[in-house]
Parts: sequence; structure tokens; C-alpha cells
Amino acid sequence: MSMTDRFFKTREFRKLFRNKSAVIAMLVIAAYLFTALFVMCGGITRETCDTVVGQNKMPGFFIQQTPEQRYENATSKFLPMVQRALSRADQTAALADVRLGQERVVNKSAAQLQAIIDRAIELKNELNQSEDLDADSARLPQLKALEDQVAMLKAPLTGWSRLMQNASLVLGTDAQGRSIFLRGLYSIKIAIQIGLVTAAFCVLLGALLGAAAGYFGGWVDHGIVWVYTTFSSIPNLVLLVVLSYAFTDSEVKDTLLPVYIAFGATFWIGTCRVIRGETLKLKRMEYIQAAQTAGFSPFYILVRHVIPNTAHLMLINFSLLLIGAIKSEVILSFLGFGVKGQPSWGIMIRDAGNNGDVVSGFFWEIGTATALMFALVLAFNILSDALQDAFDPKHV
Amino acid sequence: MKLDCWRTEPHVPLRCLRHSFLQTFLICLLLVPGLLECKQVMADQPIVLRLPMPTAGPNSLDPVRGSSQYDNIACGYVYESLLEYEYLKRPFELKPCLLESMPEVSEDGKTFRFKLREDIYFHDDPCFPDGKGRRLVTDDVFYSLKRMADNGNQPKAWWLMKDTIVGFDDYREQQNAAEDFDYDAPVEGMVKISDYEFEIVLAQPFYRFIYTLAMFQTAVLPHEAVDYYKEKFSKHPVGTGPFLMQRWDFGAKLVFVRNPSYRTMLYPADPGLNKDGSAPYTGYKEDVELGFYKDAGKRLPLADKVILTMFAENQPMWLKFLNRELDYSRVPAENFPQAFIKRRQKLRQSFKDMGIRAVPLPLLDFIYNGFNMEDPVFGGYDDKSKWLRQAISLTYDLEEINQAHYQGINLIYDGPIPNGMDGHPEGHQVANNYRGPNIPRAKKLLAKAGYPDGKGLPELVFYTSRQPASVEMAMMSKRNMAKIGVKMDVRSVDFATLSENLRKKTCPFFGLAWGSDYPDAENNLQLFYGPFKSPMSNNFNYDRAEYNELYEKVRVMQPSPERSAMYAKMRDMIIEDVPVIGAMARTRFYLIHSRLKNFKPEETFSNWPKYLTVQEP
Amino acid sequence: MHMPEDRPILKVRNLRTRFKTDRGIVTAVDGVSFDLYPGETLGIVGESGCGKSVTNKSIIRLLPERVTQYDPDSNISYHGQNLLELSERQMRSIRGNDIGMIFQEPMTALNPVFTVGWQIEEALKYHSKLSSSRRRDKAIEMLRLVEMPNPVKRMDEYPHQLSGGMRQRVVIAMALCCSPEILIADEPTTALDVTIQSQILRLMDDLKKKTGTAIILITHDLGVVAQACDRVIVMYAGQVVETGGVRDIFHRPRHPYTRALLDSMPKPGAAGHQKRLPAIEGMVPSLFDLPVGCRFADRCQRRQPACEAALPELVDPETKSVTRLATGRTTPSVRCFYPLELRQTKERQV
Amino acid sequence: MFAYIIRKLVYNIPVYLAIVLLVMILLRQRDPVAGLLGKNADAKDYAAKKQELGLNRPFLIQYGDLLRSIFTFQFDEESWTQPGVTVGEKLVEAVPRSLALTVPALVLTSLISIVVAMISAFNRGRFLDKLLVFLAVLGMSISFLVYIIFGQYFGAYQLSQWLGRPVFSIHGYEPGLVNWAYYMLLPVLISVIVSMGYDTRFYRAVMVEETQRDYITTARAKGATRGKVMFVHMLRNAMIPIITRIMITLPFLVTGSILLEQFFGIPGMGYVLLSAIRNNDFPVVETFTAVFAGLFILSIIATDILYALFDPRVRLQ
Repeated sequence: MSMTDRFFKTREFRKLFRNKSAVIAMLVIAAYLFTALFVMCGGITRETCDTVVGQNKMPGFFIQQTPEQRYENATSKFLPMVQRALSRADQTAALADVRLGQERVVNKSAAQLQAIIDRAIELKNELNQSEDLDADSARLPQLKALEDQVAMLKAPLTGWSRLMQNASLVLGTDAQGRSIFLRGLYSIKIAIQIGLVTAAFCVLLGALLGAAAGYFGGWVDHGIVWVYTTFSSIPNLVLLVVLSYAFTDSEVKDTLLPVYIAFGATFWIGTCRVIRGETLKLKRMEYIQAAQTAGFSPFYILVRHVIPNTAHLMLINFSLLLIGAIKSEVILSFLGFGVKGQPSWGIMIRDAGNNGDVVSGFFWEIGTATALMFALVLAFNILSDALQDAFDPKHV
Repeated sequence: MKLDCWRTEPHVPLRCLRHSFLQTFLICLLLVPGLLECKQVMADQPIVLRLPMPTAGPNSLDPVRGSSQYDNIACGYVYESLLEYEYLKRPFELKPCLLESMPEVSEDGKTFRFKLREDIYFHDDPCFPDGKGRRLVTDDVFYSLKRMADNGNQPKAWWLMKDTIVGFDDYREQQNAAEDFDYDAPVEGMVKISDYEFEIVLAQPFYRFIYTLAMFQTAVLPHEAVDYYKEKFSKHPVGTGPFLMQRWDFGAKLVFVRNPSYRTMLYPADPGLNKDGSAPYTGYKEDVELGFYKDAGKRLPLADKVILTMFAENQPMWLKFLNRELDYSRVPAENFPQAFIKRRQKLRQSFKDMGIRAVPLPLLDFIYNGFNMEDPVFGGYDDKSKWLRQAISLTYDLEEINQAHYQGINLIYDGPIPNGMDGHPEGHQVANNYRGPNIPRAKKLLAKAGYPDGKGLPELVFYTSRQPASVEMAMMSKRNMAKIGVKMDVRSVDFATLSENLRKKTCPFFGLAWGSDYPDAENNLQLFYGPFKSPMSNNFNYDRAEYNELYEKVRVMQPSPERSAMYAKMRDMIIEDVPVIGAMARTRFYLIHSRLKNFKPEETFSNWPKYLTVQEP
Repeated sequence: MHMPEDRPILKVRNLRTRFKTDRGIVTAVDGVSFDLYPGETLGIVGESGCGKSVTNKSIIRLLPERVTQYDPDSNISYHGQNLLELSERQMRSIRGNDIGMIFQEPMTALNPVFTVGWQIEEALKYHSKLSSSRRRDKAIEMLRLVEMPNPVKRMDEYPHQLSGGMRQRVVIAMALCCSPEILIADEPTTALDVTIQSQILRLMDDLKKKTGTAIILITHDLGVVAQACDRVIVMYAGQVVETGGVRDIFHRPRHPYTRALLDSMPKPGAAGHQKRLPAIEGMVPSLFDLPVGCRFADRCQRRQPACEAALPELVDPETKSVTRLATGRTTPSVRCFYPLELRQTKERQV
Repeated sequence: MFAYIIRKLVYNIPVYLAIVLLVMILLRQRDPVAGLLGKNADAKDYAAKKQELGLNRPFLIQYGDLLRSIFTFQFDEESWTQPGVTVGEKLVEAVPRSLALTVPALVLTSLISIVVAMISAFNRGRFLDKLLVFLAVLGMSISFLVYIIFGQYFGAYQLSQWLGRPVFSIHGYEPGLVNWAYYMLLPVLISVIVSMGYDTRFYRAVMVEETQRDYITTARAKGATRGKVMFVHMLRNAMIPIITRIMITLPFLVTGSILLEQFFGIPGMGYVLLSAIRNNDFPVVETFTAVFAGLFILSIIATDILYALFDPRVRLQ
């Protein structure tokens, strides 16, 4: 039986798997991991997230938009585009430039197009006279006519692309008309990535340094304690911000590396402290002393006996750090020092805040990011509770 | 637990602090209901204006140290310059402020003769003997100008005076090198005639000089205050303005109260229609309709107290305005659709029902993306590099950015000269432009430049501000640029880093904005003047001999058709060479509650708070 | 030997204590009955987990209420009241006052952040109306009683400043300071070294003689039983398997388990004869998975088919009449179908 | 004890020097001069400015200068972005504002969460406990930002619209105790809600650990009431981890809460610090970091001392 097998078949693990909420939490986490994997394999790319799929700030669940919004969609986005295309000298080339996917415009003669657009503009001007479309039911048929005119320029979507369109609109669009749903899903990858990498790095570093400090004592201990006292004595904000500045001009600034480093510089301290304490305790244990008397090398004892016996603490710290990293990313991104160039929950919440979504009662973007993050963090919280319950019953 | 540090707030009764903190805290909790009652407005209160100030507000109230719009606003309460703008008249018109009359300009346009008013006293302040403000004299004007040259003051406004007044540059050099900066040393171009009369002689007849005299950086202040407060002067402003600064919580609040000894200055009288029945100025009729002349003849300032609150985030400012805790608010772009019917930019009925009125204000903005003309790939004056820049310019979809980020309320125009100034193209567009999006043409030009479909072209590094909106806009442009195969690398940095990189000329491409300091195109055209290359304001490092020549000519010209033609020529040169892609100007929408009277905002100058008042309907 | 009075002060009848666990309900104590007479020391022996401590914590009701169930038939009668039915408040007035308790670990049983004196006085505070100075005097007196050297100084010291033996004395002083009628000592000497152990045991014996307190002594150490007890109850897997006078148990064990326990005890003088002490083979059955028949059957060398078929009753080994109650002071009881014959046990010497 | 404190201080001197050095090095990766110059400044102006800021001096001299000003408590260097105001003044002005927000928040959070934790620990495993733990976990799973954005919108704006009169300030700050409740209570409450989950869970763990101790059984065997067990025996023991936790957070009280301060317009230390970093105001950042680090180290020492006061087993050596 291998080490890991033994580890996973312990009483503690059995206890963990008996905990119903922990199992549910694990299933939730598995779903997130699966999504992250899907995204990572190219299921959703950065470009997909940045694609405009509809008008700005569309509510989700295919909720009927107000006439006002439909009007905006029909006129402000589309008409000027086609108009502009028509005013170009090289018409066919210009028409090809018209965006919004699979337009039918290319197949129409310029005269036909011009007629449609003229009619649409006419309707638009009539509509413009009304005060508020919502309150003006008499104008609604006109709006319908306008939409029909505009729709004549667009081919209806079918099959897969229609499905994708529906999926991407299910939670509405943000202020730029990008799919909130897709951005939310993409952010899962970012969160999981940041969480896993930070937690794994910090736990390993913290455990190694902590075990070394606790085990060797003396100057090693003093040195490591000095290092972490130094790091924890600098206000976190100063450290994070200054570190993230260091990357603004470098090659890696669009990657997550600056975030990793900013977190990595501070997050290992907690783990290091805990593991150091545990090692000090272990050092007094008979079997370690026995191993010492038997003349095994200190390094061997450390790796073979001390570190494996802190595995449960590492596991618990891992899940705690993961939560910490995911939550800190949100704050960091909000302040503009975190993730760049791709969506993340922090960026979504920040955008929602900056776009006045809450004040104007548009909760889709902030709601999606919050809900997705909430479910993941809640699952991890429950799991880490269960882990502590199972492995470290003293610290319930 | 005792909070000794609270003693720094003078009006906290110290006795309260004898309680343990917990006690105090519990008392506070008990006080909540009582406090709410206190909040009820009492009748017969002094007139208090409650105004917002976006961002953290000014850093200093010393005019020579100011540079931002917010410094300008804050200084506008306390200080006055020689000239100011007419409040209601449009287009802008200068009028004497500290002066008896407008300065007399000599034939050659180089000598300005000034006559100061004799009834101007500085604020009553402990820096004066007996605390009574002294009368303002010629020496104060010279002293204030000289302060702009003293590096010890950390002035940010020297560029206004640079190469302008005869002998001033030499004076600056000598005195900064000397042990002590000698304010009594003479400057050749500053000639004192009497205590109330003086002349200023310019090296060349710079037309802009007259505008400089209305800028807050040239405000006149007494040397006693600077001597008395020393480095604390920036927190204890002493001027001649209509208000006194009462309190300044850095980053939070600025409170001004009426200057009781302010000279008699009256609210402008209704000029009446011209004899031919036409309006005396643009917008006169609206002003009359809005009752802006109801207060005509009243003594200024109208308000007793002004409370400026700083807002780092938009959400609280907007909420506070809606809650009637602010008299006016800018409409944050993100809240625009909430308040306005977007397509017509008309205020929604629900807002009108709250007694709110909207005031649109087109700004003298020049929002642009600039190239570094010294960049080996994207810079340069040969045809190939020009085509490359033109191709990139043609991918830009400013309308899209406008719609997505500015709710479509921005004005898009060609060239560097904003709307409302001489030289602005008719219809905001010139015939021969490179305004995007025109992908096929961009592709052609790119191929012509030797980079078909972007092949062989290195990544274009774009520096923009850290604000999320700027990043999002950059991402939009990036998407559009990708269509012709140009790759862009967006770097969002904060302003300090951006200026650092601009200074070092390490930004190939950058997004910035320029707000005109005075309503003359010369202010924008100087951005492309060769000798002003980085680290000075020509961040494009644009340096073209013909252009430089033209600039040197126009800056000493009075407004005239010839000058307009030259402005247009310079503008078209810029458009053809594409050192800059753009431009946009914001339209600021102000919303005001009906209680705020006489509100006609302007952002390039800030002498108008004294005209404002509130009156509960 | 001090002759105990005839009326029992504590009658435990059919005590069944169940715990709710996440794996289901577990019966930790299964039908234990016994009497405790004034002035006697009753030993309860058995391996770990056999229900000794649970029995006694049931008496003083210190088991976590939420997970503990007592069978409705169970009755712990003390001065005519059923302790299992008392309210928490009534129980509180009995704890520490009428029934004192001494715990196994003197290291942890004392609160580290209070002085020794404070902790002894605490019980007096709850149960007497003495003034604080009188309480102090009484506490010092108690420390003297437990033969604590330099008691006045010790009063103001913290537990960590005392040695293990001294701490156990403090615990005893604490338990005795309200002169309880019953003292439950839960492995009071396990954590101490041998010399201290016997000091403590002698001390308890002396105290018993001085105060007439009845003692229930829980231990797994037969040596301690031999030294200190008058009567013994042997427990196995939650049940009483044998009971009798200390001599009977040691000289004439009737239950194979008792016998096995005695065999696994080192015998002075016999060391040369035996190379190894025989250990009891096998494991105590899990309380979750108890056999139908005799609970010891699995490990019993005298196992017969009948043993695994049904659970034997507690019987008088001589008359084979069911005693059910482990009450007898003179008549021993044993829970075995095939109790050991007397001659088989004769060989044993203590 | 005095000797102990001195020794601890001496022991931490290298840490302190390293902190200051580290922050200085990190900051000096950037060039603050350009951002501080006015429009149209040329190379000469740049050099003059650099000279004026003292950035052309050798690094060690700058380091020494900073250390000297810290150890002599002379925080009289001018802020670079806010001329005329010394760093000391800035700290004295901003720190009390942060404290007015963070201290009540800490007190409230600690009091509430200790009580809740005790209730939870004593009902361990029951429905109430499970509910409280679940609520704590729930609370911990929502981002701080969301609390602030929604808290401000619903707590300040919608509430006052609904009641027709202001209850909490949406934004803004006035000094003085009288105004405290109006301006600070909402941010304090938000901060309490945010940190309560963490604290409750931590304190509950501590309490649960204490309920399993033998001395609790001993005390109950002596006839102690639940209340006595809880508030005398347990709390006294639990004080040690509680104090450690509170002491560790003490230095952070002065840093304030950036997000809360930014949203509610409280110009406290977080706000000042963030804008100082953004605008390259080295003197402010350096001095503040130094002060914070000093407080941090002092709080570690103070924790040791309090430890010794609360736990007779601990001896300072």
C-alpha cells in the first residue's frame, strides 16, 4: 500500500466522507474544477469573454427588455453601423465590415439596403418624438416595425450558434454588451488557478521553512522567524501595491504572475507559523527522538517523519489559503492591482461598481460574480471545516 | 482606552474622552436617535451651499503649486487674479477683477499697462498686524508672479511665464542658484509706476499672456501670509477672494465662509436685449428664463458658507445627490441612462418630478491616443511610418467607445482643437481625415507601409491609465486593431508611472487627455511644438520645422482671419501626420436641485461660486 | 478492617447509559447494578473502555447531556432520590458537596490559571456560607489533611508549580473539602509513579477512616485494588462480569476474564518461574458490534458453544441462582455459564 | 520583565532595519520626480526637483536619514504630494479617523463574536450551534466589496429614502463624538459583519477546545454552575488565544480599511496610504510603514507580556 493510499484510507478520511455537507461541498468544488479545466482547455477563451453579444446591460433569463432598451438596441448600435457602411465608397468591402455576426447585408443590393435603412430611420425619428417609450403604448407597434426593419438586415441564428447565443445571454450582458455568463465562467478558471497556485506554493514554502525552523532551531529558527516577522511587519497593502507596481512594465504583467508573487510574499507566513509550532511539538515525540538516536540524518528525519506528520495541517491550511487567495484577488483587482487583461470576479464586481449597476438596480453582473464566488468559497469553507473536524478535532 | 489623538480635533470636548472608550461608545449608541432629531433642518439658517468635489480634492491651496482643476476650484474661493471671466456671457469674455479696467496694450503688443483698484484688501488674518487685512498694491502683484519662479515653492505653473516677460527667466535662474531667493531683486519686464499702477513688458507679443492673467496660478497674495505661515501657507490661504477658508479635512471636506470684508462687488445686471432685439450674448434668453438675473445688483458673495465634499467613488456622490444632500452633482457616465433618456439626452420625468434640472456643459477636452514620434517603428516622418499610423488610426472606432463608455454623449472631432475654439473644424470633421473605422482602407495603408496584415510589425505598446474604463477602452481598440493584424500590448499604469515613461520617451503609444487652460487653440497647438518635446508638454515629440515656424508666428498674433487660417493649417498637418489619434471631448452633465440658483457651470475657470445661492422652494 | 454499616448509601440499579454517536447509538453501560455502603471502598476494575468511568460519571451526571441517554429503568438511588431524575440545579448541590470526585490526571484536572487555594475554596463557595477568610482556613486545613507540606505557601501557588503527587493531593483536598459522603476516585493513581501511588492510596484509606466516606475506586490496576479495596466489581464491555469481596476475587476468581486479568499481573517472587506474563488474547469487542452471547466468549479459552448462543446472567456461582444485582457483599456473583471451580483457583496467591 | 522587554527590542532591531530597507528599496524602483513636476518642465527642472526631493543623495544616506527621523520621532519631512504638510501632521490627522472606524469595529466584533462563540460552543452539535456556524461560514463566503457596495446602497440610501429621513450618512465624515454615530456607524457595522464570521469561528474553536478540558469537568464536579464554568473557568483560559488574536490585529487598526474609507469618504490612514503609494509620496509611505512596523513589533512584545499576565505558566525569560 502506497503512502498516499494509506493516507486516504485513514479513519480521518472515512470520517470526512461520512460528512454529508462535506461531500456536497466536494461535489461543488469538483464541478468548479471541471469548469476550470474546460476553460483551460480552450472551452472559453479570453476573446470569447470580450466578444460583444448583445446590447449593454441586458438583464438575464431572457427577461423582456423595456421598449426603451429594445429601441436603443435597434437604433444606436445597428443603424449607424450600416449607415456608415453605406456612405463608404467601396460598398461591398464596407458592408463586409459590418459586425454583429452573420448579417445578411452582403447579399442585398445597395438600393435595397438604402431603402430599408431609410424606412428604419424614418421610424426612428417618429419614435424619437415620444417622451418615454415605456409609458407610450401607442408607439410600441412602431417600435416593432423598426425592429422588423433592422431584423431584415440580420439573418436569424440557427443550431449551435443560436444555442451559444442563448447560453451567453442567460445571465445578461455587462456595460459593454459582453456575456456575463461566459465571463463568470471564465473567472472560475482564474479563481481556481490563483487559488491553487498560491495555496500550493505558500503551503509548500511555509511547511518547509516552518519545519526547518522548528526542527533545527538555533540560527535557522531565528533567521526564518526574522524573515517572516519582517514580512508581516510591513502593511500588507504597501507590500502588495509596491510589488504589483514592480511588474507594470514587465513582460509578465498580463499574466497572473504578479498576483502570485504578491500573494506568495505574504500568505506563507501563517502556514509557516503553524507548522513551526507543530514541529516543535513533534520534536519532543518519542519516535522522532528515537530516530535521532538511531543516527538518521536530520534531513531524512525532517522529510520522512516530521513533514508527513504535519500533512493534515498542510491540507487544512491549503484550503484556507485557497479561500484567502480567491477573496483577496477580488479586492486586489478592485483596487486595480490584480488580474489584468482578462475577466475575474473581482473585475466583474469592480466593473459593476464603476458602472453604477447597483445604484441603477442592475444586479446581474455583480450578482453573478458574487454568487459564483460565494458558492465556491462556501464549499471550500465547509470542506475546510470538515477537514479540521476530521483531522484536527481540537480546532473545530 | 483613551484616544489622545482625538485632541487634534479642537471642537471635541475633551471631557468626553475621560470615559473609557467603551463607555463613550455606548453613549454614542444611545445618542443615535437623538442625533437624528438634530439633523432636522432649522429655519432661518445662513445660506449654505453643499457642493461635491470628485476625487480627493486639492493637495495644496497655494496657487503656484496648483495644477489640477480641483486646485483651481478650491483656489477660486479664496484668491483672485488680475482678470476674470464674465460669469454668464458666452463665448467667454475677460473682465477686470483686481484691476480698475482692462490693461492697456501698447502698439507692438509687448507692453501691458495695469491700474489696480484701490479698494482691495486682503483677508483679515493673524499674519497682518492687528489681524486686519492690508490694502493690495503693485508689489503684491510682482511678488505673486515671482513666487512662480521660486523653486522653493515647488511651483507647477512656471510654464505659463516661461520665455514671456523680459528678464524673468534670467531672474529665475539667478535667484534659484543664489543662497536666498530675493523677491526684491528687479525684473526688467516688471515696471512699478506707483502703488496702483505698473507695466509688464513681454519679450514677444504673446497673445496668450492676457489669458494667463485670469488663471488662478497668477492669483495675487500678500507676502506677510507666506512669511507668517511659511510652509504651512498652503493650508492657510490668505487672498482677496469672496470667501475665507474655514476648515480643510484633507481628502474629505473643504469649508469656506463669506469674507465679511469683501469689497463691494455686485451681481451682474441684466444687459437687456440689444437694440435690434438680438440677444447680447449666446444663451441670454435661457439665462433670463432661468431667473439668473433675479439677483442682479446684490452684493457678492450670495452664500454664507460653502461645504465642498470630496468623493473618491462615484456611487456615494450620486446617492448623496439623489438624497438631496448635495446641491448639484455631475452625472457619472455610468448613471447617465438612469437619469436621462439616452437617445435624446433628455432628463427623465421621474427626475424632473424631483425638481431636478439638467445642465449640459461641453468641455474643452482633447482626449487622444498619441504616438511617440521618435519611436523607431511607429514614429518618424517618412511616408511609410505615416501610412502605418494612418492605418492604425483608421481602425479606431471612437463612436463605439463613445457609446459603450460615455453613453454616446461625447463629441468626436478631428484634430487637436476642441469645439468652441478658433480652428475647430466645421461639423467637427475635416475632409481629409483618418477617422475610423475603415478596415479595408486601413489594410491597404498597412500593406503600403510594408506590413501586409501586420506581418513583420512588432507589438504596439500602449500605455493608459489605471482606471478600469481606460483599460476597457484600450481593449476595444485592441480588438479593432487585431482586424488588420496589428497587435497591441495594453499597459495600464498610474499617472505617475505614465508621466515617468513619457518623460523618458519610452511610450510608443499612449492615451492621455488635455484640458485647455484658456479658451484659445494656441494652448492645444503648443502640444506639438518641437522645442516643447518631452520632458515638456510635447509628449508626442512631434517636431516638424514648418509646424514650429507656424506656431512661433501664431502665438504672437491677435485673433484674426489670418490666424484662423494658420490654425487650420497646423491642425491639418497634425491630422495628416497622425502623431495623435482622436479626439473626443466630454460633455459634462450637471444635475441640480431646484433650490440651487444661478448655476451656470464652467470648468476652465472657477470664479463662479460667489454667484451661487440656495433657496428652498 | 473497618466494618461498614448495613444500609447502602447509594443504590445503582440496572444502569444503562447510551451515547448517541454519528455511527448510531451505543450502550456504554449495560445494566449495571450495585450498592455502596458507608465507609467501604468499592473497586471497579476492567480494561479501558469497559464502562467504568461512564458508570461513575453517570452517577455524578457529568456526561455530556446532549448525547447521553439513560434507560428509563435505570435508577441511582441516593438518600431516596433518583439522581438520574434530578434537575441540573439539584444535581449541582449534590456534586462536590455530597459526592466528591477525584480525577485521573492531576495535571489537567486543575485549572492552570487559578491558584491552588482558589480552586479548593471554590467548592466551599458553592456549598457553604463560610466567609472568605474561613474558607481559606478550611482550605488550608484540607491541605494539611492531605499531608501537603507547607500548605499556607501552597495556597497561593499555581498548579504548574506543584509536582504530580502534590497536585493529586490538591485534587483530593478539593474533593473532600465539603466532607462528601461518597468519593468517586477515577484512576487517581494512574498518572503517578509507584511510591507516590502508594502514598496517595494510604492517604485515601486514612481519610476514609477519619471521615467515614464511602469510596468508589476506579482502576485497571489490580495491585491498587488489592491494596485499597474492600469489595470489587469487575466490568467487561459495559457489563459487570464478576463481583465479590477483594479476597474472593483475588483468591477465588470465578470468571475466566477475572482470572485472565489476574494472570496478566506480575507476581512478586514468581518471576523466575514464568518467562512471560500471559496476555489476554484478542480485543475487547466493539460496542457497536457486540456478540449475541457472552461478550468475553471470543477471547475465552474455556469457550463452549453455549457461550456464543446466549448472554449469561449474573449468578451466584455456588447456587447458580440469578442474582442480577451485584449487591452481595458476602455472596459473589459471576456472569458465566461455566465459572471456574474453586480448586482451579486455589493455586493463586496474592 | 524590564530586561525582557529590552532584550526583545534589541532582538527586533535587525527586523526593523530590514523592514525599512526593504520598503525603501521597493519604493525606489520607481521614479517619483516626473509625476511631481508641473506642465512643460524641462530636464533642468527635473534635475532641480530631484535635488530638492533629496533623491540624488546616496541611498545609504537616505536610509540613514529616514532611520534618524524615525528614532528621534521627528516626522517633519514634508509630504511630496501635499506640500506644506509634514508627514507627522498627516499621520496625526489621518490615524484618529481610522481609529474612530476600526476601534469600535474591533470592540463590537470581539464582544459580539466572543458571546456568540460561547453560545455556540456550549450548544455544540445542537441546531443553534450548527445554525450559527453556518451563518458564520455564509458571512465569510461573501466578498467584502459586495458588503460595502450593497451596504451603502441599502443601508444608507434606500433606508433613508424609505424612512424619509437620514439614518446613516451615505458618505462623508465629521470629526467629533457627536457626529460619530451618523457618519461611522454604518461602516463600522459593515466591518463588524464582515469580520464576525472569522472571529466567531475562531473563538468558537477556542471555546470548544476549552470545554473539553478536564478542569471543566473538575469544576462541574465541584458543583459550579454553567455560568461559572463558562465565564470564570473557560473564559479566563480562553483569554490567552483571544488576546493573541486581538493584539495581532491592533497594529492594523491604524492602517484603517481602504475600501470602507474610500467608499464612505473617511480620509483615514488607508485612504492616505493608498493615494501616497499611487502618487509616489515616499516620505508618507516610508514613515507610515516604519510606524506600523514599530507598532507591530511592540504589539508582539505586548502580547508576550499579556500572556504572562493571563497565564501563570508563562514566564518571561
